[in-house]
Amino acid sequence: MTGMRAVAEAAVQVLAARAAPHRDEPAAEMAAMWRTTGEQGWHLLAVPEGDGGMGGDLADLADVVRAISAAGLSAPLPELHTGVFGTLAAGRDPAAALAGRIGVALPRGAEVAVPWGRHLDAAVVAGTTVACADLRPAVNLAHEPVDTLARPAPDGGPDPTGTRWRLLHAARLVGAAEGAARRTAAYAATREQFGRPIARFQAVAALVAEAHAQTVLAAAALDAALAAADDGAVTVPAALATAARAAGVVARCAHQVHGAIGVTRELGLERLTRRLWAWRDLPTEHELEDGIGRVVRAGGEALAWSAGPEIDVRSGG
Amino acid sequence: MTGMRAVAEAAVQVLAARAAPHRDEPAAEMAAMWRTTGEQGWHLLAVPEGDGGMGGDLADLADVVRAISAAGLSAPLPELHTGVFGTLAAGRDPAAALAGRIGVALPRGAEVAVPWGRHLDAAVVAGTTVACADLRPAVNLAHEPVDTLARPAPDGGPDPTGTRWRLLHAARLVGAAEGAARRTAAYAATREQFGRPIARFQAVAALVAEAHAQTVLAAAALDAALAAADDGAVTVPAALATAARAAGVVARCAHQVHGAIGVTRELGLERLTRRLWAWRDLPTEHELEDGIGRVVRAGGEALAWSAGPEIDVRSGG
Amino acid sequence: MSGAAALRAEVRDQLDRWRAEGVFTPRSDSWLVGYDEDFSRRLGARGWIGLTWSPEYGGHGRGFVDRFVLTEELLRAGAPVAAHWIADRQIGPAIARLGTGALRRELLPAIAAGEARFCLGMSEPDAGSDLASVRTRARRADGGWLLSGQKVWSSNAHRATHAYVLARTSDGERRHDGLSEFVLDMTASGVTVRRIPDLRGPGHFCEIFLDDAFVPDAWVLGEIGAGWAQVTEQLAFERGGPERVLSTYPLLRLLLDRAAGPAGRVGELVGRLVALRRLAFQVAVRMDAGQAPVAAAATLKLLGNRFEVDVIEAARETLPSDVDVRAALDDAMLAAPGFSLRGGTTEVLTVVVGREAMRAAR
Amino acid sequence: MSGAAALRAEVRDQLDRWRAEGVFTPRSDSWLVGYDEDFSRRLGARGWIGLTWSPEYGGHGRGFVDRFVLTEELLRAGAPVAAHWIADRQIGPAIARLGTGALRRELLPAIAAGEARFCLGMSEPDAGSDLASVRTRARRADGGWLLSGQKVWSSNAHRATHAYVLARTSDGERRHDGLSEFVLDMTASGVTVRRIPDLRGPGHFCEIFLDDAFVPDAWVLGEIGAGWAQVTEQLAFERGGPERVLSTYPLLRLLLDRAAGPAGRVGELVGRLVALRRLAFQVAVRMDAGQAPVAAAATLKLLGNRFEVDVIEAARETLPSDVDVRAALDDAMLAAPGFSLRGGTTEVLTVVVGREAMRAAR
Repeated sequence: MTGMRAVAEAAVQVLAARAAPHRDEPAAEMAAMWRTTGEQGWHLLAVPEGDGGMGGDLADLADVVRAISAAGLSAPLPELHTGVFGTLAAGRDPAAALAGRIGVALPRGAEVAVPWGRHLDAAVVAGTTVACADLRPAVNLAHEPVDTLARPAPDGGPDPTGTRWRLLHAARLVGAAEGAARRTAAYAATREQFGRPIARFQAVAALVAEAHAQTVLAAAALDAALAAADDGAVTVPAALATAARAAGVVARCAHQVHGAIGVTRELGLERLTRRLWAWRDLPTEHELEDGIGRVVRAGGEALAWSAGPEIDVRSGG
Repeated sequence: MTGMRAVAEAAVQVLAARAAPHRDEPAAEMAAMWRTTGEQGWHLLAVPEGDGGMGGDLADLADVVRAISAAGLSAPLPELHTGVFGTLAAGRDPAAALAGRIGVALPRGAEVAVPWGRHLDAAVVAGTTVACADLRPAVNLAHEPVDTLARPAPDGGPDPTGTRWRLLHAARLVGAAEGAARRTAAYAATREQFGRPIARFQAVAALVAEAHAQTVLAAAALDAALAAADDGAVTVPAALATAARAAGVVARCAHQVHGAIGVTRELGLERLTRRLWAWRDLPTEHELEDGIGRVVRAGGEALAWSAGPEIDVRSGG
Repeated sequence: MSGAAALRAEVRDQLDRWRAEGVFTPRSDSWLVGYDEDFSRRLGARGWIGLTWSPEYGGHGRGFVDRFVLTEELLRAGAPVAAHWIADRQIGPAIARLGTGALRRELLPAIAAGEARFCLGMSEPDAGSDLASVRTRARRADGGWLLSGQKVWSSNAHRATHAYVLARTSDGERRHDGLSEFVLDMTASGVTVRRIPDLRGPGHFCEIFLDDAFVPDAWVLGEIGAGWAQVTEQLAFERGGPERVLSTYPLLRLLLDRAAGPAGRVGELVGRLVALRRLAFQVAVRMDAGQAPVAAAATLKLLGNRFEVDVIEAARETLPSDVDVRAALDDAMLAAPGFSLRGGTTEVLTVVVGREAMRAAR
Repeated sequence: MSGAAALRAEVRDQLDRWRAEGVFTPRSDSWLVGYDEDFSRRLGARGWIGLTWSPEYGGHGRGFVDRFVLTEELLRAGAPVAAHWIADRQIGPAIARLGTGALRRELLPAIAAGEARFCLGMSEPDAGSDLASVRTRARRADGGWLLSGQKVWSSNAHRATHAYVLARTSDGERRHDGLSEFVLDMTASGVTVRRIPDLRGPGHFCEIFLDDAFVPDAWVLGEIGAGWAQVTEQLAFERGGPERVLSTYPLLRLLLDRAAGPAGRVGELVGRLVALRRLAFQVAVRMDAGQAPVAAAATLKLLGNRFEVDVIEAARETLPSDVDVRAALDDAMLAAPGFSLRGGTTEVLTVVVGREAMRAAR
């Protein structure tokens, strides 16, 4: 889809403008992000136009998600898109699917976490839909609402909606990691200590390089997942786990390079790193890797190797 | 005990002289190391003079063990000392204990590993003695004999002889790590690339620092274990696990700083790093940490914290 | 029982009681953000501030090993010790070592009572790791010095009674010359403090603006112009203590008492903890022997900071969905960026340790 | 099925058969130490050397993605590909790009048949990471050049038929000027090879002594004096392939098929493997598009080398007492020091990646 960069840039501009008045009121900022996303409907990218969506493919939607988080912004695109995706997959009428405020529910220990749940009517999980009533309100480290339902999670098993959300959540993490890594490289190139730019010290340059390398790897894993978006067993969780690991490393390197000023509200780096810490924890890389490990234990080396890189219509071979 | 440095230096000199003729015949070198240790009897340090030992305390013995491995040499001091220790602890006649060729047996999966087993009559393990017959011969990465007995290991439970060996094996690892770290620092300070000593590059200096820091930490853990030599549950395995982790890091840093020349036989660094790799694997830090973790799971935080640092007659407080 | 062991038992029992009575709530990083003036006065009354100083100045004449044991137990408990920490750890000892008689008499007993609370005026906007480039100036005045300039990243300055200030008294040939150390009364005219909000909220960080703030001659530390050498001596005190290992111990304690997670992961942390505590103990033993083990302290901080972060990662691995652990984990996570920056960055410490390695190998 | 997928299936089936027939035994680091001239000839006969070159010169005119798939399967199998690896990966392509018609006609078909085997003459005793300081000299002679000097760390030189040699043809103002690239017949007079025993035994490392060894003009690569720019172009070829990720894959394969160890540890490795393979694939796609993705290749090698070592550590954690795993583990362990040194040290790569990060952030 052409013009996707323009869509992404516009989304960032609109969201940033709506967030600006609420710098010291995170709850109000998040409510504004919710309203704006609903109004603009970016989450309908990669939903067929015939179903009332905006068309485009999953990579287009992922690009927009990535750009938004790279700017240190929150928006429920992955949740709302997955809600529509899951509802359509269940054979519901497209108009009803798009009209409802439907998100995604994520099994979590004995509970179910529902990102942005307080704004939702319902949430999809493993082929079913749960009503968003009696939520216990909570916010994550990035001040985003992640409410919980006390009801036990449905049984495991393949969950295409969960896989779709994980893929988009990986894009969200990759974007924030890229934003933080980019800021870090730019800061190192300009900030002076001991009479020269700190990037001239190999110890600092190594942190910049590490942050960059991790984002490149996470972006590659996301690219693989976009080419195998249905592989909920290995490729998609691998992309999210890689992004979660990158998030931790990038946040650490970013703060280390920035020094004390990096933690100040004024600088704004913490808008990125708080999101990296929050997002990498639902689920953690450990939970994802444990899942991959179980699958591979059953399928052996042949299964692990079959998640190969050249399954890609765009490059073909 | 005074004069211990002289004992250690003499041991290194004697062993080095006996090893020199066998540079390209590891099996002959090891046999010479066995014979020399038996002749010289350094393993009788920390055995009471009244029992026919050389006297001194455990720290004295550990110092000698450490000096020998720091020089890239192998010698069965920990095994022979533990054999005597275990035999005396079992109430055997001191003269018999000292006369026998007795080592230590280490449970390992379904088998029992017996370092230097081919030279032994028997080996102690968990309060019993096993005969060293029908051994399956094997050598480790450092060319040292580590033969195996097919008989299943005795049941777990406290094993003061195993604890004693682990403590001395930790000293052995600490010594080799110190030797490799020292060589690495010296090489970085003198080797030139890009027109200056490579230590002037922060990336290289960081490797030197890391190797040094790991040896300092491992030496501290050994120091703690010498002050709590009976704590086979936490402090002694912690010392060996810390030394094993240090071994891996130091070997990696050492080779990275030395570049290609570091792997050559001629330089001799590999005499240290091969030993680090061999010794850190029997047992691995993972096996030791798993054991500590189980103990702590049963005893809770209070148990973990009680392995405190100031239990030390020499410093008292 | 040795003196240290008796002290440990005594401190532990008292803290258990206070905790049970609700006097404090355990928290990670409590030596920086656990700010409770009443609690500091309680400790002062118990004799647990200024342990190593002479009784002549309100101290208790005990050794650094004793102070090590005391601080270990305070940190283990996650007790709110931030109000007196800087004074007890490094500025009190600096005053005892370098201060005039008047300064010692006036301030050391007040510190030991938990009444005088210090902040550090070291860093400046363009002098972070590169401390020798401080630009705050002190110029001669009648009976003292007038300080002008800006300090930053000064923790809890907005409620400190006193500040330690490193300032330039002359321009030497070398950047390290011409620096001097001062003790400043925060109520002096010309002192303004602004808080710096951070990712934990209003936060502990402050800026201090100095506009001809007066320091009497008797409040100069040591010699005018010898500030660089003197501040370097603080390093073993600043870097070599157990707070460089135990900042996240309250989170680890929670994990250990839940008995959850892979045994190997828990065992690795506990094994490393044993080693790090012994290393900190060795630093204290050497300080008791009159040494300033700067390189060992740097090694401890380098490895200890790594441990503090690894505890957080272990909590993520072990109990990601436990609500109590989650709150403690989030609290520790927001503290973590500071571990490897404050008191000497990892990069600076690595240089120190690398030099020591090469010195030792010669 | 795409061309790449068909090729993958074909290679996999052939290797499975050869393995079953005992033609080869899998081994880690087989692209460096799996030296088997017969096996290389077998691959040549199958058309699996020189895949990307023009059919005019014995190649097959396929893309880098195809070569990527082929090499992935060879490394996965731990097949003994060392004899032709250097020629196939970088010197063949350099000859195709820069060689004279005569050189191409003479050598490319021989390489593709597995008959011509190359070693690299780059490093010297005082020119390791600092390649621009090479001192081997080439001086003009009738119809060619006479090479004198010493090369070191040249793998398998003692059984190579040809060498690539970087030598100085003039002294420019800058150290990077005046370097030129040559192809040397190892049977030329004045060429002496000495093996360097290493921790794996007699080993693969060699020294090459050059004493007026003759290279005809037709065997000069590209332009005299342009050697530095030309050798830099080799970097994407040298660093960007799957052998920077998969050197220890045969050990991982053993682990995965044993289905042992903590699931999370296995899952972490497999997840990272998926990401690294895609990154290597992206490098191949960009090479097919005519780019020289030097920074991406450096990133791949940096992260891939770390993976190769982590596989060994996982094996230590998972099955320390399994006899088969132990042998494979020890073999891989002795190979490991080379991973982060050969083809650009980690330190050099970090500089490359850091620069790329700052370029991209501008």
